[in-house]
Amino acid sequence: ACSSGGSSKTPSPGPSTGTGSEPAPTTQVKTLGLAVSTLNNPFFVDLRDGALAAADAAGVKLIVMDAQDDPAKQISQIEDLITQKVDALLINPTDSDAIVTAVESANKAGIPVITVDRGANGGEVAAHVASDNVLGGRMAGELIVELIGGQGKVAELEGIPGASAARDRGQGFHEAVDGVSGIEVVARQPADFDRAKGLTVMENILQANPDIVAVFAHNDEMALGALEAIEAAGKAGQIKVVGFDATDDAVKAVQEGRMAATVAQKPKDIGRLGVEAAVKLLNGGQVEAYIPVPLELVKK
Amino acid sequence: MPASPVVEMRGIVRSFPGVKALSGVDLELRAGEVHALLGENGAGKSTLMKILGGLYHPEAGEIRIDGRPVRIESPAAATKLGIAFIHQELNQALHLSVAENIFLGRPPVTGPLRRVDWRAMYRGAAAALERLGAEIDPRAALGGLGVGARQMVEIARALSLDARVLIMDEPTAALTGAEVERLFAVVRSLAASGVAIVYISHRLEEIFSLCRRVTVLRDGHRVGSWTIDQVSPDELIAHMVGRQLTERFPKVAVTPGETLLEVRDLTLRGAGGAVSFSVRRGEIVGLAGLMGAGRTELMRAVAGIDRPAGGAVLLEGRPLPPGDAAAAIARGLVLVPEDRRRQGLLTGRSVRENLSLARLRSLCRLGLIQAGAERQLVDAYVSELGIRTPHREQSVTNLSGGNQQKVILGRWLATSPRLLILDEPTRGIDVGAKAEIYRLMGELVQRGMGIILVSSELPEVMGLSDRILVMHEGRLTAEFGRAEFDQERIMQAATGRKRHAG
Amino acid sequence: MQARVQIKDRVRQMGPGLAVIIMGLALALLSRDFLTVSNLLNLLRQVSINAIIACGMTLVILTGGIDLSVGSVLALSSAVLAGLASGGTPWPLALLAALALGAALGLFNGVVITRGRIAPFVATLATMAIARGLTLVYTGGRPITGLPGALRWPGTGYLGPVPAPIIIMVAVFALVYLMLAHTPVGRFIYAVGSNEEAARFAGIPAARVTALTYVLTGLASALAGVILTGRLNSAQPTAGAAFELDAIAAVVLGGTSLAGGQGGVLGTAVGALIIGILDNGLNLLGVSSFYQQVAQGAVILLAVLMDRRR
Amino acid sequence: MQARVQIKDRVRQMGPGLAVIIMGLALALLSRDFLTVSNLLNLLRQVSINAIIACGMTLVILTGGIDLSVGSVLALSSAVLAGLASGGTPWPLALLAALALGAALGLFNGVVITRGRIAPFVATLATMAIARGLTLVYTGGRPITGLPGALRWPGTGYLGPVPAPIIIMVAVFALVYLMLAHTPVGRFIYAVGSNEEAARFAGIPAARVTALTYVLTGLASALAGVILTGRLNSAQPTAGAAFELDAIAAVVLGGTSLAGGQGGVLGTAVGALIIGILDNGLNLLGVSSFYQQVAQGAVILLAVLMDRRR
Ligand SMILES: Nc1ncnc2c1ncn2[C@@H]1O[C@H](COP(=O)(O)OP(=O)(O)OP(=O)(O)O)[C@@H](O)[C@H]1O
Ligand SMILES: Nc1ncnc2c1ncn2[C@@H]1O[C@H](COP(=O)(O)OP(=O)(O)OP(=O)(O)O)[C@@H](O)[C@H]1O
Ligand SMILES: O[C@@H]1[C@H](O)[C@H](O)CO[C@H]1O
Ligand SMILES: [Mg+2]
Ligand SMILES: [Mg+2]
Repeated sequence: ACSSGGSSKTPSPGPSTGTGSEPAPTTQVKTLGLAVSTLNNPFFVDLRDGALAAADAAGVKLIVMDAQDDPAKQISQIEDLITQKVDALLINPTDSDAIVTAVESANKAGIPVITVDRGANGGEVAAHVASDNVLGGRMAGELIVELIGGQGKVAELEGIPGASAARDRGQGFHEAVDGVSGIEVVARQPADFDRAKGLTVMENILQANPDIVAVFAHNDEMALGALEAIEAAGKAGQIKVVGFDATDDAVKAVQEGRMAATVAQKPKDIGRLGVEAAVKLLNGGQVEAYIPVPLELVKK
Repeated sequence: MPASPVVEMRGIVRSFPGVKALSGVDLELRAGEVHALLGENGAGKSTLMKILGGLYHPEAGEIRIDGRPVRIESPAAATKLGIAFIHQELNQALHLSVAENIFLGRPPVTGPLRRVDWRAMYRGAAAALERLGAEIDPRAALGGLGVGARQMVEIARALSLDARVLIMDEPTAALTGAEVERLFAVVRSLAASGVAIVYISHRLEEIFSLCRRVTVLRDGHRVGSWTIDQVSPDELIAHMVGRQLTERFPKVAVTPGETLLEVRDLTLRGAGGAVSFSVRRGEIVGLAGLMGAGRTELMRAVAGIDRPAGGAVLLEGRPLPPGDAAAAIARGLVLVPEDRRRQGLLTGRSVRENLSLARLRSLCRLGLIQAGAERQLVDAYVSELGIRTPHREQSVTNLSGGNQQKVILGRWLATSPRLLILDEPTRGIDVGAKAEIYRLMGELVQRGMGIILVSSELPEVMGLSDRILVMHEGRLTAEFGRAEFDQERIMQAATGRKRHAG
Repeated sequence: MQARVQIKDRVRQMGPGLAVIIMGLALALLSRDFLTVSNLLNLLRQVSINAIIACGMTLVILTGGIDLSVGSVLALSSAVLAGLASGGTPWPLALLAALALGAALGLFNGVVITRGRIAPFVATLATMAIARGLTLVYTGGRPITGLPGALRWPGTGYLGPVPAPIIIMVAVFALVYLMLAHTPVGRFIYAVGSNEEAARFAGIPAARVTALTYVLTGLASALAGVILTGRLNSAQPTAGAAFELDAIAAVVLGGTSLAGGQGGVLGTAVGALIIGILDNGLNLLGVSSFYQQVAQGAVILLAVLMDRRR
Repeated sequence: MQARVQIKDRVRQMGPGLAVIIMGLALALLSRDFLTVSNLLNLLRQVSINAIIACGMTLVILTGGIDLSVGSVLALSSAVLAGLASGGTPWPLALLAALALGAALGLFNGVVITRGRIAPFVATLATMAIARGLTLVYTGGRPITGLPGALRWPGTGYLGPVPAPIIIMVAVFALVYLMLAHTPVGRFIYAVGSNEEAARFAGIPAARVTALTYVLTGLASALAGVILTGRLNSAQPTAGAAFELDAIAAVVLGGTSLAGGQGGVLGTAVGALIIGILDNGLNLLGVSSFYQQVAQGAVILLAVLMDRRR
């Protein structure tokens, strides 16, 4: 497709959405911009919804842009937000390095920046709201070690190669399992954070390694795809699946006992805390440079 | 005449899958001569010339230029050797301008940066066209021109190469009388200045008026070479087809029946006046006119290819829906188009698929094409029309030009039409096949079919028609009964010099 | 003699088949798991979605066109299927609606291309964006779950030992093969692709034939969407992204010319197999994900080159 | 009469320009921010990367080809640029290497297509996969940072008040325009695209001309990669994904025919502008991201339809 961006609103009765053409500075109503890496993923949809709800509650406008995981597009969108003279920017970078130029542009325009979920590796950032992906990966790894008693073959479904979340979660996971002598990660394949790919890749992994006892997927979408493959292969319950994000589908699967666990990042909280920090800043308040959002292991 | 030939081809052999196109052919060209190359469709004329033009490589044999043996690896190499080629099938860059086509591959350049010199190019193109007396805008896009004009551009291009050897493969197929005359004047002056010219044509009159020597090919063999005064037309025909042909235009006397086609006040989009005429069963109506007179446009509207601006076409008294070719075909009115490459051939598809295309629906049972019935139909037409092809699955693209034409003709005959419109049906067809088509036309009218024959060859129209309509600038300007046929008067009506009562 | 030529033609048609056989043999040697019944069924099931889309795509490409919207059409059909069925619409109705939607989107493509005279690439690129946008609007960017069991069958069911997607795929190919080789409409498709003007002179309704190929491709995409929905037990807003590339690759690997008029669905089946075997094989061999893409590109080149050499 | 033809040609070439003007006027009315110098410079800077790639793509499409590998070539060039420069290679050398790599990948495409006689779609699809894989291998899947300041200039610098990407873009278009309109090679590109056989018969080295267009497109992609690297202050392993579609859309919106032989880079500039204005305008208007895709598809259709109507 071509490209996308722009202020966004859920189909559900949406909270305030800015129309960029209105003069912002003179009136009382402040406008925030939120640049999200992608809205094709329930995780970020939740993040956005949390932010929208918080903006509504605080009586500020929130313009949302969706970069569809393209860093170049994200920079352009942030430039467009700066053109509209938003009062503060919430950025969920597609990549922590690639975003620096945009953060610098915002700095130059005197617009405060808050990063959410992923950080920026340069420029001045007023606050960073996130949970720790490396830690989350480690939590998942440790749970798997515990669930299979430190013994057995394990598979890992990786996110989009090169994406920071994939790197960090993988790193944490391996920190947890690599040292355990009884555990062998026999398959490590990317399924691009995508449910359909999670399904086919898992099907193939099962062909070569029918004796796998656990799977760690870098997100819930892939975990749910893998779950379909496992159940179709008649191995329901024999393989522990751990995902990441705690999306509604995944939480349901955990409650039904089909999935072992998912690492909850509470995206709604991330969005909400980001907006609240921005509002506080605009009202002349002080905010912490790092606002952690605790991770939580969702188990049955 | 210099003693040693400019070009000598010795023992040239070339075959294609299933076809031996040339089996050891010799040809000798001398400076300053116009050398005719004759033969039936598929005899190997174009193949021999494509070898000289660097398009094909011979499997055996030798080519000498000025006595020195050469290998002609590519068209570019041929050009370097001074060989220019006017191809039988127009092969041009339709999106580019006339001038760019004339200077294709060698635009004039200027300045240290070797920029294209557009002014020089337009000037050069205008000059080349001028020499042929062709009124064509050098800046016009070639794709917008008719076949005739495009043919002229191709000729202008070859002339502008200032070659020592000029190959002309049926250059006049799309030209009319006046243009042919101008072209001949140019060819004669080229020959006088020492250029060696190979001239391929199926029009014997042209051969006798233009050429000094003639070489005849048959089935990939050289039958012989003669100076033109050594042979008569009938002898040449006999050499080509291997037998005597009796009558040139075997006119069958048929008493026309009731009216089959009636065209009432048909007006075309854009231009021309309202045209009315009719055709009766068993009648052959000739349609004469100069290039661009609008004959093709009129016939396309009659056959439902284009939607006319107004008027009606009635077949057997019932009107045909305007602009609906499928309905016309279903009712038995078909048009065999003039530009077989663009409007006829399914390039890359087999002879079988090309032949059966227009009557597939009637070959079906339960919605499925009956393979056996289709094969039978195809084989029948391949043999009836004498189509030279190794088998019916051959891609039409690989057939010789004339045989492609026969395949297209077969496609339309296979629909068992009641009214057949033939637009330049014998363009590029050899004498034997022409006679075959003429005989066939006679047979068809005897069976009660009506035929409209559009042809730029006046002798053909006069030889075969019961009635001749003449068009000029989109209007019918005259009508002649067979008794009144007269070349002079028809030409006058065609050029609009004198109006004749319609 | 005719027989010889025909056999040669067949061999040419089967050209890429060689690539399949070589790849199959190599994988059988390299991985114990490749040549097992269960893996082969698994492989075919994975191939089915791309193969069905590519089957429709073959028709479009035979007319000289292209359809970039297949992935989005799949996603939108899948979303509507899941949305309706999980919202209480009886599943046969939901199924019908999804397939009709696919055909309608195809018709939209066909009409824009033939009546609007817009290049297929542009027209279907636009439809791709529109359908994807509508999918996101309809789903709100979230998966739709809660399918009735019946709708899982096309993705996960069996007929005897054979997975349902394989059966559907084989049926689709058989029908389209029959149409192309043995019905007038099939011949018309080749005729339009080979020389549209000549086709019109022969009284073939070229515009309608062209539009039909897009309708059938839309239908095929929707059908693939039904299978995918069953397999994932949900509709995904991002489903089908970049599927057009895989489908086109399958068609072209199978020897169908992008210029139109030349090729057929048997080749496409083989092309889809090549792509599927590559995915499956590289996974089985545990090739590092970074090198997988390199290997895929290289094998595609080799397969086509090998085809040219003969 | 001659003048008339030329003017008509110009008007046709400028067809999509109308769309730009209409869109511009509409946006100027709807948003105060649109018609400001700062936003227009901003817009042009955003457009530059796609425009430069599309400029190369125009050449390829004029020959009747297509290049799907542009995004991957951009990514690999960007990675090598950043990898070398951050590893201590003097930046001019790194820059040279990146551009040479782009040209080399283009040459690979060109050779595979002309010597290997592989359809451009397939050949460049394979290169797309290979170059993406190599990018991942080279970067280990991680962004590469630590660029010397000089390499930020092409992406973020200025010449007077004008952003560097805009200057580079204008220079590229000027050069390519001159080449197409006023050099023999430029005319050969049109000739090959219009009728390759006729071009060959006329002694034009069609294979070399074709290959050249891929080399230039590779070079353009690498150059776009240099700008992007500067803008992103890093090389991203996933950079450039799906860029080929935007570039092709720009070319086709600009009136260049996918069949080859017809069109030019002025149209492409306008096409890239249309796409850029759409992105920028919809952002400024605050259209919801899900509806943006729908709007984009619809506007593309309208723009092309409008073009057809005149
Ligand atoms: N590329 C090809 N592939 C296969 N067969 C070919 C090819 N070119 C020519 N032939 C065959 O070679 C024979 C000679 O063809 P050629 O074109 O030389 O005939 P021609 O004398 O020029 O006929 P025409 O008067 O119809 O133009 C024919 O049987 C033709 O079918
Ligand atoms: N040489 C040409 N240059 C420009 N336009 C032409 C030329 N030839 C034909 N046309 C266009 O085509 C129209 C009618 O041509 P048409 O083909 O119907 O004539 P025709 O009598 O069949 O002649 P032809 O022998 O060329 O087929 C003319 O009015 C003119 O617009
Ligand atoms: O945390 C998010 C989600 O897990 C998503 O699935 C991929 O990107 C990550 O940053
Ligand atoms: Mg010939
Ligand atoms: Mg005519």
